[in-house]
Amino acid sequence: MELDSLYQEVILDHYKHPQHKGLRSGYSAQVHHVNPSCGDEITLNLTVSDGFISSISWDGQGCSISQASVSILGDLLTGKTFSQAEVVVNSFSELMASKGTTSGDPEILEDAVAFAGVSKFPGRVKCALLGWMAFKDAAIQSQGESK
Amino acid sequence: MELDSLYQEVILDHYKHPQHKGLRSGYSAQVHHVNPSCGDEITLNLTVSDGFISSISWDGQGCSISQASVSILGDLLTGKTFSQAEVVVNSFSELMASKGTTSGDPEILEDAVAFAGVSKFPGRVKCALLGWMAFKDAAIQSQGESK
Amino acid sequence: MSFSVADVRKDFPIFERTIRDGKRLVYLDSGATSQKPWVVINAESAFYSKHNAAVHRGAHQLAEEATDAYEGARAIVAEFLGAKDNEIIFTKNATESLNLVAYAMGNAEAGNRFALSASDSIVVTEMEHHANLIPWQQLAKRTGAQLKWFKVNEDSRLDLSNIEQVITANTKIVAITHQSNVLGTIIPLEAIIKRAHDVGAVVVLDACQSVPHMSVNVTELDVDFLAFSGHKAVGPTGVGVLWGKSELLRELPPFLTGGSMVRAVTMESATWADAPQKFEAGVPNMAQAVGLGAALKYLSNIGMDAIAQHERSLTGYALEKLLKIPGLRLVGPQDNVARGAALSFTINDIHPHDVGQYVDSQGIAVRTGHHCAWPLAKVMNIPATTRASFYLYNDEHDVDALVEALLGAQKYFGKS
Amino acid sequence: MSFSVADVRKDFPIFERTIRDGKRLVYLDSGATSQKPWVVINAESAFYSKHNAAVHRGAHQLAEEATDAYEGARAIVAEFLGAKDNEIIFTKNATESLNLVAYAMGNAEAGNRFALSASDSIVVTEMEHHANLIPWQQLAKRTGAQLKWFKVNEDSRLDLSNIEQVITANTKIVAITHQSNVLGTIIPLEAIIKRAHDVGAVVVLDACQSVPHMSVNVTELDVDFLAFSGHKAVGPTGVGVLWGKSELLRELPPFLTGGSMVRAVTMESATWADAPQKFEAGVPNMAQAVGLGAALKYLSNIGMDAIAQHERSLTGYALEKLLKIPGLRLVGPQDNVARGAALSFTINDIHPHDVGQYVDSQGIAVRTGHHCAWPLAKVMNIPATTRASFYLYNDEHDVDALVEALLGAQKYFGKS
Ligand SMILES: Cc1ncc(COP(=O)(O)O)c(C=O)c1O
Ligand SMILES: Cc1ncc(COP(=O)(O)O)c(C=O)c1O
Repeated sequence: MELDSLYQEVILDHYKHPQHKGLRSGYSAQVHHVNPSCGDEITLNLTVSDGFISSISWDGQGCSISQASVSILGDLLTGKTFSQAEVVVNSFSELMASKGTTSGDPEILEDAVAFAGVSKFPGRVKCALLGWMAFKDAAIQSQGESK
Repeated sequence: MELDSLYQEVILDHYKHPQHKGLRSGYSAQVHHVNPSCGDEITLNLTVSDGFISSISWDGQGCSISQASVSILGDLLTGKTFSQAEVVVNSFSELMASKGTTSGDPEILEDAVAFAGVSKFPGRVKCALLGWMAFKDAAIQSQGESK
Repeated sequence: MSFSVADVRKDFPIFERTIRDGKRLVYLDSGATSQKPWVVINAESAFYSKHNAAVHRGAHQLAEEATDAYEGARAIVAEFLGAKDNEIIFTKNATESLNLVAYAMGNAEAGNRFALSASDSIVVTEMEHHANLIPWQQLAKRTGAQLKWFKVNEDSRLDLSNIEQVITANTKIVAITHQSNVLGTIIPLEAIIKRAHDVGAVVVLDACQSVPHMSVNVTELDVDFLAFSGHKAVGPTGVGVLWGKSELLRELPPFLTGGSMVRAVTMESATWADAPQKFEAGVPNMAQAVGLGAALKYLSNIGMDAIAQHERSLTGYALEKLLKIPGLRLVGPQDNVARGAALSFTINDIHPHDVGQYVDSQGIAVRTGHHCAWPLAKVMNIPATTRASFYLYNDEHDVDALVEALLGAQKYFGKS
Repeated sequence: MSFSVADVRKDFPIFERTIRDGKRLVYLDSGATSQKPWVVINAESAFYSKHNAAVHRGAHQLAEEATDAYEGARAIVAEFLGAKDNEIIFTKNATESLNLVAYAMGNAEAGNRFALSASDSIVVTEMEHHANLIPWQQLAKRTGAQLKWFKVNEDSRLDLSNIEQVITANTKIVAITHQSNVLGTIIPLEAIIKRAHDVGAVVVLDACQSVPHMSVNVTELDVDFLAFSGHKAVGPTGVGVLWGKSELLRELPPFLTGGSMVRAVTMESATWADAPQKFEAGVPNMAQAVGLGAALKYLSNIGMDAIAQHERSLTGYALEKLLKIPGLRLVGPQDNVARGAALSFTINDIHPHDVGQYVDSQGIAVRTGHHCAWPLAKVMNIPATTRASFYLYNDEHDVDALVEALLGAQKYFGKS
């Protein structure tokens, strides 16, 4: 069933048990993003120490795809440097733009390859990207400050 | 040929030899009308004495239909009272709105029945009416003043 | 006074196709846009293939035929609304119709009855679609006028208890929806129109969700302006209507300027033609207007009362079935009184996007989100809902399919 | 690099019909609106009958397909113009495109680069169509800015000798036609664009008469905004395009407000989505945009250079034939240099309306009047002209038929 290629087990798991949810204080940057077509919102806090992403936390409301996506993002990017994180973010963005033509690089994306199916549903790509766009913004903010 | 039902002999005659053309002074009312869709213009002078339309003169530029129509109008309405003129104007307006379904009342319209064919060409009805609308306006103006 | 849905569906080619690997199309998104019958599609095609030319402009046979077709469509719309021909303005959609009124009023100079100043107010409601809210916000901002609004009750109706405080002697415009596209609520207009007219305000009715679904007669209603979209009334995309009382259209300044809307033009300035030409600049959406004429004729032949009746009984059936689903919360009037056939709801805490996706996998098209009425969503404290909206081509099978799919979604997302 | 007109005519269903009792249709009014090939008519029909749904809104298969079709059309337009996808805004016609720019600039607040004040000027030309003149008159009136213009020469070209005095440091906008719809004159843009950019002004190009007839690449031209109408480019009615440089679209405030163009909305105010959505309020003219995509693909397949070449040689032939008619006065460039395929003329003192009517009786469609360029008519001191305009489906037979009919008109009205 095509629906299952969208709602992979991993995605539904993260949706039911979201990681890094609940905003932590002491952040380096805080951003708030909205998906205007559906009203979904996310607030994301990013903490940086010694050039590493030491913590990502978030809160918000949204569909399973957007919630699971930011949950996995937290898993993937915590502990990375910004340039390491950038590789992951770019790889994820490419996967989302692929319209189902690639399955994603598991070396880089790990669990996030589960989102490959989302790229076949153009209406949902924005959902999957919501948290990632918020992260991008927060990264720019916190790097700007540290300069 | 359908074209001949539009360009009746009478119309072409009046077009080639327009009557009442050249503005006369000493008028009771002067009006200027424009047909915005083609840029045709007419200035019409109306002189009233003792309740009778004693003179109609005009100048302007326009197509054969508009020129012939105001030329015939001058012939028809000069010497009439306003209420007599109104009967003719209404009858002509009705003929123009008839889309070719009537041939016009020759008792009232005399030579102007030649315009029956124009009513089949919706693009030209405005041309035929240009002088008549100007006359209507001038009549209202001069009656307003005489009150 | 009734019709066969099966016969109606045969008029709409889209129902010949299937969805998601062979499933029957259950189209419950007519609130966003309706499907189109062959007569409408063919009317547009016939215009292009047989009579296409620029209206009002050429002195040739095609131009005459095109003008007849276009003006004939205007006459059909006028008759459909109980209006005069020269009161009908073709726009591209209802959004443009509403912007037209707001911008044109903004163009009014001191002395014109529509000129607004900081002491004036504009009244809307909390349940407006963005199209009947933001243009007025912007007009208020440009002129300094105050924007006021009626609130929405617990029971999804307008709170009119403070009507004397909301619509006051300073009110110039009351812009209001006829039927909420989210709640389905039909607004009782009489008291609002009376109060507005008593204080000398004009009433602008957003009839996007009413004109396609029930008989709306502008003369009986006695509103001042009315807007609707062709594409929600089985008509083509790219055409909307603004109706206005002729004495008001006479005073209203133009909006879009350009060809065919002028009386005379110099390099420095221009004067305007009479309505409706004054409001139709440029080569118009001729084929779409002709298609809209065919659409309204199609609806009239079936009968607007029969359509309203059909939707009412289908809504009754759907309300009964939906309200039985555990965890479903209907957002909007719970009874079948003064409400249209748009049903918004939430299910447990499954996000509407996920609900929509699941029912889509079953061949069912619904809409999810804030439905372009974001302030209403905030008032109701629900970021998004799922909306099913019905039209003449829907029947009880469609409702049954929806209910079954919703139960399936609950299972899929672990809520049952 | 060439094509068969006979084959092209088979693509256009209207040529299967006859005019005025069985006469062959000679359509010489493409300057007003072009005819449509089957591929365009069928693209619209297919959208309605197979994929119709509101774009960007629904989470269902039809909505996805409709969005793909609509955004696919945007990509086709972008490629056709050498632009980026998100620089293409769908409007209802070029008139709306030009009004959009003018109104949106009027909405700019102090600090925005488009904000105009009494010390600024807007530059147009004497040969503008009303659609590229009146919106700027109105903007000037609203903001106090000064309207200035280039004059037209004896030889129907723009007088650019005083370019330094017309475009000055105070100039904010230069709005100019690419090709006159009356004279056929093609404007040499390079010097104007250079001067405008040197003083920091933006150039708005009215490309209504160029985009359908020759290859126009916005990146190579380096204009800032460009407008054209679909219906003159073998596309549907009810769709036009505004292209703008993305960095300018970012700063330009919105025009029409409503659904789908917002970022966030409260009862008091709203913020805007990015371009192009910011400029496309409401449910768009989806089927028409898709039809326009099909139209531009059709033209590209034939080749814009081949079309331009064909029109050039046809214009050469027509010029030669027409200038031989005694009493005919060509209004516009007399030679075939930097001119398009629109030929305006007078014959003796026969009124153009009568000329048009006579040639219509022979099955020939031309246009008569001031062609929505009234100030130009006054400059040329001719209240009206007859205009024949050619396109890819015209050939030398059409020119011959026109010449014969003009000689017939002279006889009929006693001028020969
Ligand atoms: C040069 C020019 N500009 C603007 C327009 C206006 O185009 P539309 O009427 O399609 O908006 C036209 C055509 O009528 C034109 O020829
Ligand atoms: C109540 C209401 N008003 C206005 C609109 C805007 O209509 P359109 O998008 O066709 O301009 C809609 C539909 O989207 C609506 O439902």
